[in-house]
Amino acid sequence: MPELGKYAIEVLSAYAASLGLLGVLIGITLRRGRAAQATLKAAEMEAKKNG
Amino acid sequence: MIALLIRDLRLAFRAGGGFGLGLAFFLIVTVLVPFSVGPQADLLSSIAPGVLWLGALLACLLSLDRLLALDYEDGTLDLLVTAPLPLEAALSIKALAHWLTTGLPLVIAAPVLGVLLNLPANGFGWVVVSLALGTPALSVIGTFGAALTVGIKRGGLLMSLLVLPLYVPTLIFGAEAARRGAAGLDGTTPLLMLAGITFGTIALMPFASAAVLRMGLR
Amino acid sequence: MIALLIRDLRLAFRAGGGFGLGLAFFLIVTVLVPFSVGPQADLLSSIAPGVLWLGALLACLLSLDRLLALDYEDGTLDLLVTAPLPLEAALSIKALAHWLTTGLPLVIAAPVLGVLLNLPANGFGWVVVSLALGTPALSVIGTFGAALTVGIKRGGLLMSLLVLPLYVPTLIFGAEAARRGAAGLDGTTPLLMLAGITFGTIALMPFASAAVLRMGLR
Amino acid sequence: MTLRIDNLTLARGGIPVLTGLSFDLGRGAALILRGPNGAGKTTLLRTLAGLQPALSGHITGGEDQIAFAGHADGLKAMLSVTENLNFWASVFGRDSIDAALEAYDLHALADRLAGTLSAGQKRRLGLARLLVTGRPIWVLDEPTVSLDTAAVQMFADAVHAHLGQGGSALIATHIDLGLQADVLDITPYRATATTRAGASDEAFL
Amino acid sequence: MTLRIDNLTLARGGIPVLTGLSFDLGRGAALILRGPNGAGKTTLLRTLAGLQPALSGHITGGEDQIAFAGHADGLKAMLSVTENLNFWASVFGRDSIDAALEAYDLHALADRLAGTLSAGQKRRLGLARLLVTGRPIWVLDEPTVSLDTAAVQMFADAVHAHLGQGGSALIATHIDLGLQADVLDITPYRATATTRAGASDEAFL
Amino acid sequence: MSIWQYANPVKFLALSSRVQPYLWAAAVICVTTGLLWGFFGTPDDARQGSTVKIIYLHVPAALMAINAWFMMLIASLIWLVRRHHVSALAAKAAAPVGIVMTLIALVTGAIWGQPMWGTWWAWDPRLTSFLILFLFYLGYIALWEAIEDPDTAADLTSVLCLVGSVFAILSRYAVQFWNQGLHQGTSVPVATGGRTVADVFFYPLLVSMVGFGLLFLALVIYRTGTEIRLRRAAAMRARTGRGA
Ligand code: HEM
Ligand SMILES: Nc1ncnc2c1ncn2[C@@H]1O[C@H](COP(=O)(O)OP(=O)(O)OP(=O)(O)O)[C@@H](O)[C@H]1O
Ligand SMILES: Nc1ncnc2c1ncn2[C@@H]1O[C@H](COP(=O)(O)OP(=O)(O)OP(=O)(O)O)[C@@H](O)[C@H]1O
Ligand SMILES: [Mg+2]
Ligand SMILES: [Mg+2]
Repeated sequence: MPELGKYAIEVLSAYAASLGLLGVLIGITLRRGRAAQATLKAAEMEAKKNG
Repeated sequence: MIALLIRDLRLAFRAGGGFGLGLAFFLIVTVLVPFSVGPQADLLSSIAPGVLWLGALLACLLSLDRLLALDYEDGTLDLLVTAPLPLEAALSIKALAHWLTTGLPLVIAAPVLGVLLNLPANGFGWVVVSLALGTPALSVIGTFGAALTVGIKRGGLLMSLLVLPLYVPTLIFGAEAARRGAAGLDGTTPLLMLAGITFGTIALMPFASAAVLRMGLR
Repeated sequence: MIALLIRDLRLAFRAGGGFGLGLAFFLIVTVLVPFSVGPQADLLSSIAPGVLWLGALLACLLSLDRLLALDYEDGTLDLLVTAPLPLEAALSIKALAHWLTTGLPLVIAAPVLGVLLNLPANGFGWVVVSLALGTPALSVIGTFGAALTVGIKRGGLLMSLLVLPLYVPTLIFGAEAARRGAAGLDGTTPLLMLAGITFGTIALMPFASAAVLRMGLR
Repeated sequence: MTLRIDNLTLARGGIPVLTGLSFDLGRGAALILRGPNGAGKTTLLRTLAGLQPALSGHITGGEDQIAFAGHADGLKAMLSVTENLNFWASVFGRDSIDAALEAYDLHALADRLAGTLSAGQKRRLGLARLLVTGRPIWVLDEPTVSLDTAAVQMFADAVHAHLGQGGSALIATHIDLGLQADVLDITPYRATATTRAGASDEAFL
Repeated sequence: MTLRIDNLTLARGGIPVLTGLSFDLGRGAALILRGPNGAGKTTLLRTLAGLQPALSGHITGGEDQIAFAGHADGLKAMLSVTENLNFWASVFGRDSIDAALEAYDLHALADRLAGTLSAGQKRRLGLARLLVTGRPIWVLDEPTVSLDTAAVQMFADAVHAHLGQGGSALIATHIDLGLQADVLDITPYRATATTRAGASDEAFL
Repeated sequence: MSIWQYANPVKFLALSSRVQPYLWAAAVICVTTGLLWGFFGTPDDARQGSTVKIIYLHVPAALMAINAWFMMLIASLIWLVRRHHVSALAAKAAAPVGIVMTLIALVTGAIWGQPMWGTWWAWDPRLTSFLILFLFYLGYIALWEAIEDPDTAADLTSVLCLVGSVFAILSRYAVQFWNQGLHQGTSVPVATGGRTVADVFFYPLLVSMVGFGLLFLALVIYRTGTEIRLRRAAAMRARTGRGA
């Protein structure tokens, strides 16, 4: 851990906030992506079944 | 009862349903203020509590017109009035749904917007508390206004006109509490008044709204 | 063409038509400002030009949702699109009608409300001129926003969200001119910029609005 | 429950429209209202549903018994067919919507948003709503507008079944529904210029 | 002017609804469109009126010749009957509305606000609007909804007169209008699950 | 063989699933090295102390926030002119990424402002125009959400993006006219090549900037794939599920 001096709170919170925001974005993206893949698979099965 | 609440919330979250739009409007009003009055930090910080209250009030006001008008247009209101549900309860539920989708997000967003307006540090708590106490009154009074103008095509602006004077006491006490807090003074008295208004309106307004709605549908 | 203008004006003057409501909203916002920021005269007079501009902008914005939505709901818009009238022209006419019933009254009322806010004496002329130059742009840009959201049920608040950032340049130059004027400085530069924006939007926006409307009606 | 209308006078826009109207509607009976445009059918049905007051006369037996369906269907464009029906079912304290979906053949459309239905499909959904109210007296204003012949038949069957369970129906229409029912022509009850009977502007005459 | 429809494919909500539709509509001819609910009649009429694009196929002879009347009447509740008609007359460059008032017996209602008319009276006014457009091709979506028999007769007469002057009419309806006209049932043209033909979601299949 | 062939959604899915693993790997590597290097491997600035470390988040995010809008503008133009679904969906997919980048720039800037300028926020032109950009993103996303028909939504949002860009530039000048700012100017001017940042800070910053760019690309491609899958599923459902 580098010595951050009197600005430790600022620097750390900037990193935490940014990484948090990125994490939320990536999380939502992946979750929606998985859901879409599942939906599509279901739809494709259905289409195959119905000819 | 719960079905109505769930439906209203669900509609609000659907596309075009308006959740978050009140919030967006609040954000935009606060952003426009510096453009209009100028960017000086001390000027902004002295008007910040007032601007936040005014912005929240306008955001509430503007989202009122979807409270009943949509249900009126597609005939839902006619059917609700004839349904086995006391109209007073139905309107209270609708006001609650309105507060959950509009007032509550405003309360949560207010501190962030306070930063934009250089709100003094000790003002944050007061602004949040006064908004949390005051916005339910805005929703309940607004329901009355919406019921009053329900039969009128695009009554939106007329409704604003009718509701705004009713909002004045809430605004005065709310903004006063926030201003005193921001200035480092004690805002308890206006806050108590505000609480009185909120509980009073929650208890009584639904009856007025239901009466007015029954007349308007005739 | 003229028939459309006359019809829109006539509708505005009929009951529930909304003439005067923009004005009333303007009045109420200006009246609420002292309640929310507090009654100190010098504070008020320093924010007066900005508040007048912001109030005018919000009043314009709120009356936008009757610009096209009513015509959409009752099917008039479908018929107008198929009528032998260029849609661009029809939309320009509608924007003109909107300005005549909303913007113009605001320009006329602004000095009166300026008195309520302790607007400095040399600010009156600047406020009126900047509003007169700027409000047409607000109507034209607003028509674009209304066309963009025409198919969306109660797009009102969404429209505000879309239109407000588009209003920013107009507001900045308009309020800046008024503020400089009120402070006894020369506001010619921002006024010229404002005029540029107004004429530019009048010339170009109707095409965008018509394109967007055709897409939305599909 | 018999719905009893006794010497009713109705107004619209403050002007008397119908006067001296009396009839009974018993269990298991249907009554078709007829009359030219502007005769006052809509006004009558809205009054019975409790949406507007009568100028004079009595209505008994209707309290909390009536399911009304007017020109507007009370559907939310942004809710699906099932969500719409479920909402009304729970407002009226019911829990199953299957019978309603079945009666109007809505299963295939069950997950579609109501806003994307065609005019006739919307109407079918609007009529299906009646089945989830569980109310005995149906008061319907031009229910078969936009319906094709197959759907009109579904409607007729639904009304038959409803009457068979002891319900009753009052239906205003201009076209033939293929229902066995009494017909009431309201033309003779139209108010003339001299009718006053408590109109809201009577005091000024 | 003959309206010629050639191998048209239409979509609603991005999904093909009708496909391979061709017909001609000559001067003086009327054509009744039939088909069950959801078949695509409204979609077809709106496309002909130019309100939405076709997926493929050609429409010729319709440009600026068509007067459209859909489910909504395009009336302003706060304008009177004459004001409403006068507005549309001047939009279409006409100046007399007497013939229109006459044809639908609206003289008695001329000064009433459109918002206070009954459902059938409103519809009469909506149909009267067609007479002030002066356009030769009428494209009508369920025009007789809410009309009583007398008003349906007025409509039939108006259509006859229009055809007699060399106009033509395309009418979607579920009920019998008492008109002498060819009938086109669009059921055979309904798109099947495999139809693609440039649907907006075709690229995704 | 033209590039437009990848405008076919299904082809796009196939291709993107092949490049994605590399892209993600590269993005993660660059972002982590850039940030770790910046955080642990650089000295404090004489004047700003340890707060310089914020630059490795702030500048790349600010850069990508603008670039994302620019990309949306181009994608919108392609959609309007050539009607390739992938470009419309890519614009839709980019907007939330852009708004998050804007938010990161705003938040880190605000946190940085507190020690440097003694205030979280100032109505500086640069900051203000970022706030306006944020509003444009918000409106754009809200419009996409509000319209059901996907093609209409693509059309309308594209026009909004175009008109919005013009007004964004106008606002930028208006804001500059309105208030002279505190914020420092561009110190890595791409055009001239000269720069004012010392090398110790510059190299990790560069890596981080590249990383954010790659991350943006990876996210947009992945999200575009998601949108395509959803459209495809809806299209198939619509075909199989249709009836009276
Ligand atoms: C909320 C506030 C802020 C926002 C929205 C913001 C926005 C931006 C933007 C858009 C850039 C990229 C400009 C470019 O590359 O040309 C940038 C760069 C930069 N910002 Fe900020 N900023 C904010 C606050 C701050 C603060 C408080 C500081 C520190 C005192 C700061 C320091 C910098 C530095 C050093 C750069 C790099 C400039 C360069 O090398 O190009 N910013 N900022
Ligand atoms: N505000 C008003 N002022 C005057 N007359 C009115 C007003 N509102 C409605 N009317 C008239 O009241 C009468 C009754 O209307 P109502 O809608 O009940 O008729 P209806 O029998 O349902 O006709 P339709 O078959 O056309 O639906 C009509 O003649 C109508 O013109
Ligand atoms: N957004 C949408 N998504 C999917 N299908 C849709 C959408 N909108 C409409 N449809 C379907 O398109 C078909 C055509 O509708 P259209 O309104 O043209 O039918 P119609 O023949 O006019 O029916 P009606 O007689 O009931 O008026 C219907 O089956 C309808 O359910
Ligand atoms: Mg009726
Ligand atoms: Mg139809």
